[in-house]
Amino acid sequence: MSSALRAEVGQIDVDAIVVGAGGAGLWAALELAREGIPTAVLTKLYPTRSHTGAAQGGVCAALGNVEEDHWEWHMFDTIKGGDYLADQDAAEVLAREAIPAVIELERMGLPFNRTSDGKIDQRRFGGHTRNYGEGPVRRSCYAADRTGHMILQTLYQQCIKAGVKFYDEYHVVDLVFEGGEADKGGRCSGVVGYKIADGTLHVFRAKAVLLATGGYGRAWRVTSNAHSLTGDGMALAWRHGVPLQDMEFYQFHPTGIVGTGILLSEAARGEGGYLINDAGQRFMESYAPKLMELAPRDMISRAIYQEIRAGRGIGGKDYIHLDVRHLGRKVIEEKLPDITELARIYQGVEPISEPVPVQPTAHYAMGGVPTNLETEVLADARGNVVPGLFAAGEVACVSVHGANRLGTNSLVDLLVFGKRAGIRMAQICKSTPQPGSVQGAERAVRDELLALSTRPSGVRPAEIRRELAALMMDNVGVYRDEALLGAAVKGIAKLKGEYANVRVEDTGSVFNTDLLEARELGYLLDTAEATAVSAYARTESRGAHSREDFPERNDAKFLAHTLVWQGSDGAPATKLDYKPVTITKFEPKARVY
Amino acid sequence: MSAQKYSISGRPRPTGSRVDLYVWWAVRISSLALFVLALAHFSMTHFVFDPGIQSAEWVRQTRWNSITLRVLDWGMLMAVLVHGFLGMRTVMQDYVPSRIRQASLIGLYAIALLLFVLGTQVVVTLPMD
Amino acid sequence: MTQGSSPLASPQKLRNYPSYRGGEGMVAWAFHRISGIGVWAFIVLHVFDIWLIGANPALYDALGEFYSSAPGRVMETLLGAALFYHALNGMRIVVMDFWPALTIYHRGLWRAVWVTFFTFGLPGAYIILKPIWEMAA
Amino acid sequence: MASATQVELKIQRFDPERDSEPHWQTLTVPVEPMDRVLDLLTRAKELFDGSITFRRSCAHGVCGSDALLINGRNRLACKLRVEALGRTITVAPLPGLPIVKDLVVDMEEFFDKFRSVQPYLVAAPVEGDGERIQSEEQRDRYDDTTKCILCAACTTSCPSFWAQPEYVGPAAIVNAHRFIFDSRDENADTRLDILSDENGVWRCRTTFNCVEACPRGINITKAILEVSSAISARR
Ligand SMILES: Cc1cc2nc3c(=O)[nH]c(=O)nc-3n(C[C@H](O)[C@H](O)[C@H](O)COP(=O)(O)OP(=O)(O)OC[C@H]3O[C@@H](n4cnc5c(N)ncnc54)[C@H](O)[C@@H]3O)c2cc1C
Ligand code: HEM
Ligand code: SF4
Ligand code: F3S
Ligand code: FES
Repeated sequence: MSSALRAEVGQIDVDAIVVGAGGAGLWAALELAREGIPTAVLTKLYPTRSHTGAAQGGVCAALGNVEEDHWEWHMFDTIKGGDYLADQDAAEVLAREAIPAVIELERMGLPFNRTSDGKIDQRRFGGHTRNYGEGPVRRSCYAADRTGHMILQTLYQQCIKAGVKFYDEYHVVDLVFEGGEADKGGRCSGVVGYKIADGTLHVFRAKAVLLATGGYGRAWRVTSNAHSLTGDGMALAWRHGVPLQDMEFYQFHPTGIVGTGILLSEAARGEGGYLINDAGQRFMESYAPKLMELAPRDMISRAIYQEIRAGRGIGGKDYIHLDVRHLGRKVIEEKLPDITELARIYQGVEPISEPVPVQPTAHYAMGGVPTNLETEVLADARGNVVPGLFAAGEVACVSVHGANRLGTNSLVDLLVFGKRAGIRMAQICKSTPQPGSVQGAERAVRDELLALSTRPSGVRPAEIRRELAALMMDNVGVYRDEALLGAAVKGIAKLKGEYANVRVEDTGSVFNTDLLEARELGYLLDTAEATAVSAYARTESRGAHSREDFPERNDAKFLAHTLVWQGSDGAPATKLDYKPVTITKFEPKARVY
Repeated sequence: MSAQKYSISGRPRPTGSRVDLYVWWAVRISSLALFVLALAHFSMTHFVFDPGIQSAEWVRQTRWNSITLRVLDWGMLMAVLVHGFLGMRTVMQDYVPSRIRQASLIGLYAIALLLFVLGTQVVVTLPMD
Repeated sequence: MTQGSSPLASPQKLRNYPSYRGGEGMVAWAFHRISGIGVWAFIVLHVFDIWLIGANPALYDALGEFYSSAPGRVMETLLGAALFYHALNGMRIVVMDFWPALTIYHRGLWRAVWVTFFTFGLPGAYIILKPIWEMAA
Repeated sequence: MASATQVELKIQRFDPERDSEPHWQTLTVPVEPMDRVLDLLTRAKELFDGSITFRRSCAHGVCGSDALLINGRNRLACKLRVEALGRTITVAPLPGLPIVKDLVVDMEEFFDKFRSVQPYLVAAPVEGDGERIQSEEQRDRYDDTTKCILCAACTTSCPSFWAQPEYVGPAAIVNAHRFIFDSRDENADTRLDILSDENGVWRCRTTFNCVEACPRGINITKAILEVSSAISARR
């Protein structure tokens, strides 16, 4: 009988471990390499296949290459865009350090588009303004419509140059703690990796472990996220007593391809595309008369839902039209080539002559593993850190995005905090002794994986995944209320019960994707639970979290970050706490555009 | 410095050899020569004169009764030896298993040498009228 | 430096590849290679038979009989076709080698090769083959 | 959407722990109007056989995970509409690389070759705190080859690579080209050295399978010929 796991166990000692090789993980690895810290980068995909490569729009930094700009303006936009939930010290770091980070990327070789005098070119992007909201500003640095791709490639190239040691297609299946779990003052001392190619477990010991595993958009049915974005880092930390922060804030991008959710970038509206309902009206005029189609993402997504609910979706169905026909063939083909291609391939629609059906698509997690400005993971609302554990990128919540992220700010987040993570980890590695032996640390997860792969009968993971995705889409989507969220919490608990009986068909040890997908489903259930529970408890509307039963923002009670802990022994999560928002420069105001 | 290393990974260190560069040029240049010479030769032997009349005697008395034509034909032989055999070298590098590749290539070059000798001999020694 | 490779991976067999559905470029290459080898094989023979003019004229003439016979003429036609295609496509390659920007027109160039091939090749074939039915008649 | 039709999906299967040779499995899979081959594979895995193994991630043609041999051509499964393929769809792993399992090939050699061309900017540190200056024309010079997502569709469609797996292959040359023609880079000479031996650019026979297979529409053959011209142009 073959088994999904081989008996032999690898033991690897390094100083630092980076889990995930997207933008955040790669930059951290690069900093560690520069400091000469022995580092292992583990990634379940080849690095160049990380989802950072999907980002098209650009990366904002107040370089002022084409018009006047200041990092304070960028900071303000970030905070206002986030409905004042962003920590302002963090937003300041983001806006300030974006500038040297982008310059450094250029020096690493990133092929930015250029101005006529040879500098990095910049263009407009939703929500980024001049002089504290006066009008749009050219702040987004870009490389054609492949900025994320170029960031990912450039960082990977530099890692090769620096001799970074990669463990490609190693699936991290557990974190190792010594001295108790995170909520009991324990220290993270390593990770357990499952080598996909041959089914062996490897225990990695290190002084510092970075989670850079990206988001969990696959919890929703209609999503712009890759199949691999299953919240692994968040769930693993959660299972070891780390709280998750602000999970109720999940961004829906207004223009996803109907059914699949593949993203049609904001550029379509930036170039002047309209959103049209069944009656042929540009309905945004009744929601954001000034900015129309360029209002922030959360607002447009809500408007689309309102239309659909009022029966004004196209043909009464659950989508509306994105119309670019009036822009003319030339603009469409030259400025929006990727969008045109996506619509043609994935929807069979010709944007030059037909309107494109779109609907909001699950896109980005504002919440995640709480960290301080040095990317150290926090154990509680008082700011105590979990020794040895770090997080950066979409998996983390610093929080710079607050309740709603602005376009391009995610890439900035990766760069700034990925770099900070590497620098901080290098310091820690130099001043800390190696943790104690991690021998046998793989036992718990080995048992879990064996249980998954040897169960003779049970439910297929795909069924649970489908139900979860539908539940999250219907109940934890753009609009929420007590009834929907209550049902979601219950429904997730039920699915978790079924998950305990899930059955994997592939019993081999070589490239067992069946087993790993089942494992990932467990992570999705955890992150979905954290999301639903946090959303249920937040009885206000702010940014992407929109409660119909509580339509107003409530600063008196909820100008605070949610922290939620996993329930013990498989019980639903009930432990929540709130942490005040750091306010330095900008007092919360009503958010009008 | 890592920048100085050729391959951080498993790919064998490139030899930095320029042989294949020269081969590439030789094939291109000889192909230009052949385009003229070989096509002219074929036209001559098939369209200008019918193969039916081209006996050994005819070749000696008519075709090769001119130094120029002999030199041109010999030049074509040289071009073919360069082009055809370097071309075959490429084909063999592709399909002959590495165990016997070296030996086969030596065999190929031996044939080329033989053709050089035979061809040159007949061009030089065949008496003219 | 990575650690990902699989010890059990199984190499694929060369014999599966001809089923790849390549485009014009692949067909052009395959023809070029086959015609090149064919012409090469003929030329090895041909240099040898030319050598016979000096060494053994009688044998050469016997061979010449064959060249002008019906099967010989068919073979000559094929040889001419191979050489002519190879020459034209060879020029197509050389042109792209020296002007890489022309690669976007590689299909057009290939079509031009065939147009030229048939424009000159068909009359040529007629001239070579004509004696066969003249002989028969 | 109604699942009006179904197609025959022929998948090449190989489990190294059971099989000595790959074999074919044929499944009748329901299709929906906008399905791509990746949807079909996913559905087959979910409905019929969880052990069907393939790589995938982004699902919209930007990560390069799911390049496969589909109906005789290398294509990204997530970018190829089922509609365009007829009633029978044949899916096999990329040709020329060792098969790990089913549709998954061992990519290590491929990435080794990529790394061997020094695919990273090498340049002296810059003074001051601004960016390097590069004109729009200088940037356009290498724009095309920056698009590569390392999917391996090109290299594994190349007859020269099938014949000689030592051939560095179009993907690696594309990535070398990206730096050789970047005005900021100072290492072009070394890369040209690396690519000038028997397994470098000279193995390209301008077959154009690579160009035809590239999901990013890169003119790979042009890039290769530009590199070989650069090699022959230097002293
Ligand atoms: C379609 C799309 C377009 C976008 N466009 C923009 C944009 O224009 N501008 C912008 O700012 N943002 C954009 N975003 C958001 C942004 O791209 C992402 O938030 C960001 O790239 C996340 O980067 P990351 O480094 O955190 O993680 P990712 O790039 O997602 O990488 C995750 C890494 O973790 C690894 N990993 C995950 N789990 C495990 C595990 N268990 N074991 C080992 N490794 C693991 C993966 O292999 C991968 O290497 C976009 C997002 C999408 C989906
Ligand atoms: C008549 C004019 C000819 C021209 C213009 C020509 C041109 C070329 C060119 C450009 C190549 C290189 C192909 C590549 O690199 O992909 C080539 C290859 C080759 N040629 Fe010729 N050639 C000619 C005649 C001949 C003749 C007479 C022979 C036979 C002796 C021949 C045999 C070959 C062979 C064997 C190859 C290698 C094929 C391959 O690599 O696929 N060629 N030719
Ligand atoms: S050049 Fe094209 S086909 Fe080749 S690896 Fe890159 S993206 Fe894939
Ligand atoms: S398929 Fe191969 S031969 Fe050259 S043109 Fe492409 S690399
Ligand atoms: S899944 Fe990413 S390219 Fe197809």
